[in-house]
Amino acid sequence: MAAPVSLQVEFGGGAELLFDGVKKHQVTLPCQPEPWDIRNLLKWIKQNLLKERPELFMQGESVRPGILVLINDADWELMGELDYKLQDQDNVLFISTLHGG
Amino acid sequence: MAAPVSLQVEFGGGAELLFDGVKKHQVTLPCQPEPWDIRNLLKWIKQNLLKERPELFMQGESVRPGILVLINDADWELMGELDYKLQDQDNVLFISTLHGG
Amino acid sequence: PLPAQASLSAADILRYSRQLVLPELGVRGQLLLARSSVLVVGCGGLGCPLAQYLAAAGVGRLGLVDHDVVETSNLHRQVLHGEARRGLPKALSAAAALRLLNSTVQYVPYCGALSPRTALELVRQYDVVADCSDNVPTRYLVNDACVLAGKPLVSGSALRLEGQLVVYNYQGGPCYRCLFPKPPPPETVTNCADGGVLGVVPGIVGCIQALEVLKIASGMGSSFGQFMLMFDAREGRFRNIKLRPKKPDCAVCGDNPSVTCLQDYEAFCGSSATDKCRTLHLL
Amino acid sequence: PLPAQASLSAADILRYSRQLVLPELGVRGQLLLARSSVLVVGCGGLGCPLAQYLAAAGVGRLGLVDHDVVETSNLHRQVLHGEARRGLPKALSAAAALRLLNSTVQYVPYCGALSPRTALELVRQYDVVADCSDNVPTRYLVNDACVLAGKPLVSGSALRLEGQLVVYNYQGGPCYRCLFPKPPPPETVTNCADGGVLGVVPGIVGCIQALEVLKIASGMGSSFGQFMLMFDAREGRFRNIKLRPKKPDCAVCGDNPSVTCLQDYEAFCGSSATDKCRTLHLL
Ligand SMILES: [Zn+2]
Ligand SMILES: [Zn+2]
Repeated sequence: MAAPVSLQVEFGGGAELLFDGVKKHQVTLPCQPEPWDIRNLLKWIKQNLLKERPELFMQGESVRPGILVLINDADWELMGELDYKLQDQDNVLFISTLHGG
Repeated sequence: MAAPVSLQVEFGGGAELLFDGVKKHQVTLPCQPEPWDIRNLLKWIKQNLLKERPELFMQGESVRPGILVLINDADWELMGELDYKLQDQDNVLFISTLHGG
Repeated sequence: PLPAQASLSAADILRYSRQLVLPELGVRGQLLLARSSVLVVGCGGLGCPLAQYLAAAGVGRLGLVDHDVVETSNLHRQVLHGEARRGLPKALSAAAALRLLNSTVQYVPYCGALSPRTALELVRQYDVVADCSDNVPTRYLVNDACVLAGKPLVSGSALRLEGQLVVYNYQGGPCYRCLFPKPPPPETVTNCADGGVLGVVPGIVGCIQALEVLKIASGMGSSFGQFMLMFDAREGRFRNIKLRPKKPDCAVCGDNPSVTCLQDYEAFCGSSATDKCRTLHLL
Repeated sequence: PLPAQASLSAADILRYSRQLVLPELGVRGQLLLARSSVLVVGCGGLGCPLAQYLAAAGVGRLGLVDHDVVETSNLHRQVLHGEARRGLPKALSAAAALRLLNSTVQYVPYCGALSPRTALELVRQYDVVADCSDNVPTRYLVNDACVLAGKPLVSGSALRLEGQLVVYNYQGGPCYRCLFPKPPPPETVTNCADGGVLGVVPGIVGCIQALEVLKIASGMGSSFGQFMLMFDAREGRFRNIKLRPKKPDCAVCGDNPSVTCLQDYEAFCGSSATDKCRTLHLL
């Protein structure tokens, strides 16, 4: 059993509008047999935080194109993407890219 | 005996010009009987890093008016000023305030 | 503040439509901006972009203080002035440029240095003060006037490739003297003429000052009441520094202030507020 | 680059004196700026402050692209345009305003949208490109043209109370497609008309874009080749985000690119680059 994991989950660039406009969420993921990774976190977010229109946030098991995932202020591509194993106190930021000028 | 202490010492706002223009210094303070505090660090800087015109940086045993001391991105007044006991890996920033516009 | 308007005109709604849709501002915030008056101390590298964005956003009244005239060496950073305005007082040049951008704002140019004789009465007429000055005596003068008049002070500075910003005397936070009870020795102070400055660095700081003024004036509130923003342009790095709280023993905002009226700040600092060569030679 | 000057004129030395004294720039850096040409794609909320500070700093040539005309609802953030220029093409309005600030810079206005037919040849004529556009198809178009022409791309964006900045295709770093191989679904894209924007937010981002262009053009180098600067105006917080490196499988900058000439970006993105109502209705 993996221990519970506490995270700061943040949304920005407009992605927070899918989460009642709240940018910062303190999240504690429950114990589960396998360790928590981003893939599981996304499922958990979809079930627990995402209120409506999941297609504006997710596509399949990943985030939709145009959303960057940042783990502790680094691009998730540098960290293993969906397979990154979450550590206690990690900061995970989902940011919608802006196009206005 | 206190263990050696490794610090990042930074200078900015023009204070770096008294230190060969180098803004970031990795510093290891040697073992000594009592713990290292900012008072001792200032003495050590004066003896080891400060090349010339110490009066532009120090006044008595403290920094001159117009220089802010920041310990891990917080004003040293919040941390005990000269008496703050340095921890390994602390960041200490000496910043000269700017007046230009 | 200026007299309250009951509602926005159709022309205002069109002009400000892109910011009216922001829930953080909205019509309520825009009406607060329209009532608010901002005193800009210094129409140079910081004051130009600051005044530009405050005028564009629809602040009600902008006071523009500067004792200097436009010179060629200003134009690399003081973007409101133009080649044709060289020799004109900066306060007039700025007001003329701003009027072309937004003629519905009131502009009040003051051609002269802020002085201890007049500063307090002037500051009392405004809701928010922006310190865009370039010298130490003026920074203490503006601070003390803001404390005595009870006005928030959005203070920016820039030199070489660095910038700093703090909001003083705001919501119980510290004032400039809480941080700097003693002025720096004059020989340690570098101005833009001697030290140089990349023009866009005060551009960035002045824009951020404008943002904080707008947040205060519209009721959003500032994040820099007890924080300093430090900017290193070479590294492209911003840092938010946690500052000390207001000090009970502060000479001007403390529990038993010794400064209860404005003083001689040039003598206090040992330097001039208006000379090109700033250190006072006292002998 | 433009032809090299052997030295600065007396007028240049006077005008740029405050930045010439910076050891990081100096006469050498100023001469590099004078030789450099910058293409500004979009003369709106980002392009106005960017062009203003590039002109003031003495860049040699500024290309100014915009297909739109000045409207009242632009004036809260597009500070180069004025009330009297409403109805004029933005590229012409910007060039006219900049000429008053620094007549020694060459301004080349392009009144029309950047198009896949002409973009590559245009980008080839410049040393650095600044993406100040406001829509997704143009961002892919500018990116691909910069990759094919081998030019660094300083890209800014702003919406509501947030801003973002990255330098793409710079010193072996990633391009826009490396980060965003697929365009966002059109229904997820918000523009400034719908979402709103506080005018000074693109002001801040545009100034920082200008800083990075100046650092690249003068040889100092940019810090954002593999970092994104994120700015939250409400919190007053900047964050530097470490990005992925260039991707070997990128469609345009990778080892076996599938994009070797410019394409139909409106079809690729399912949205228009010039309409006010951006989503293409394909049925
Ligand atoms: Zn005080
Ligand atoms: Zn690529």
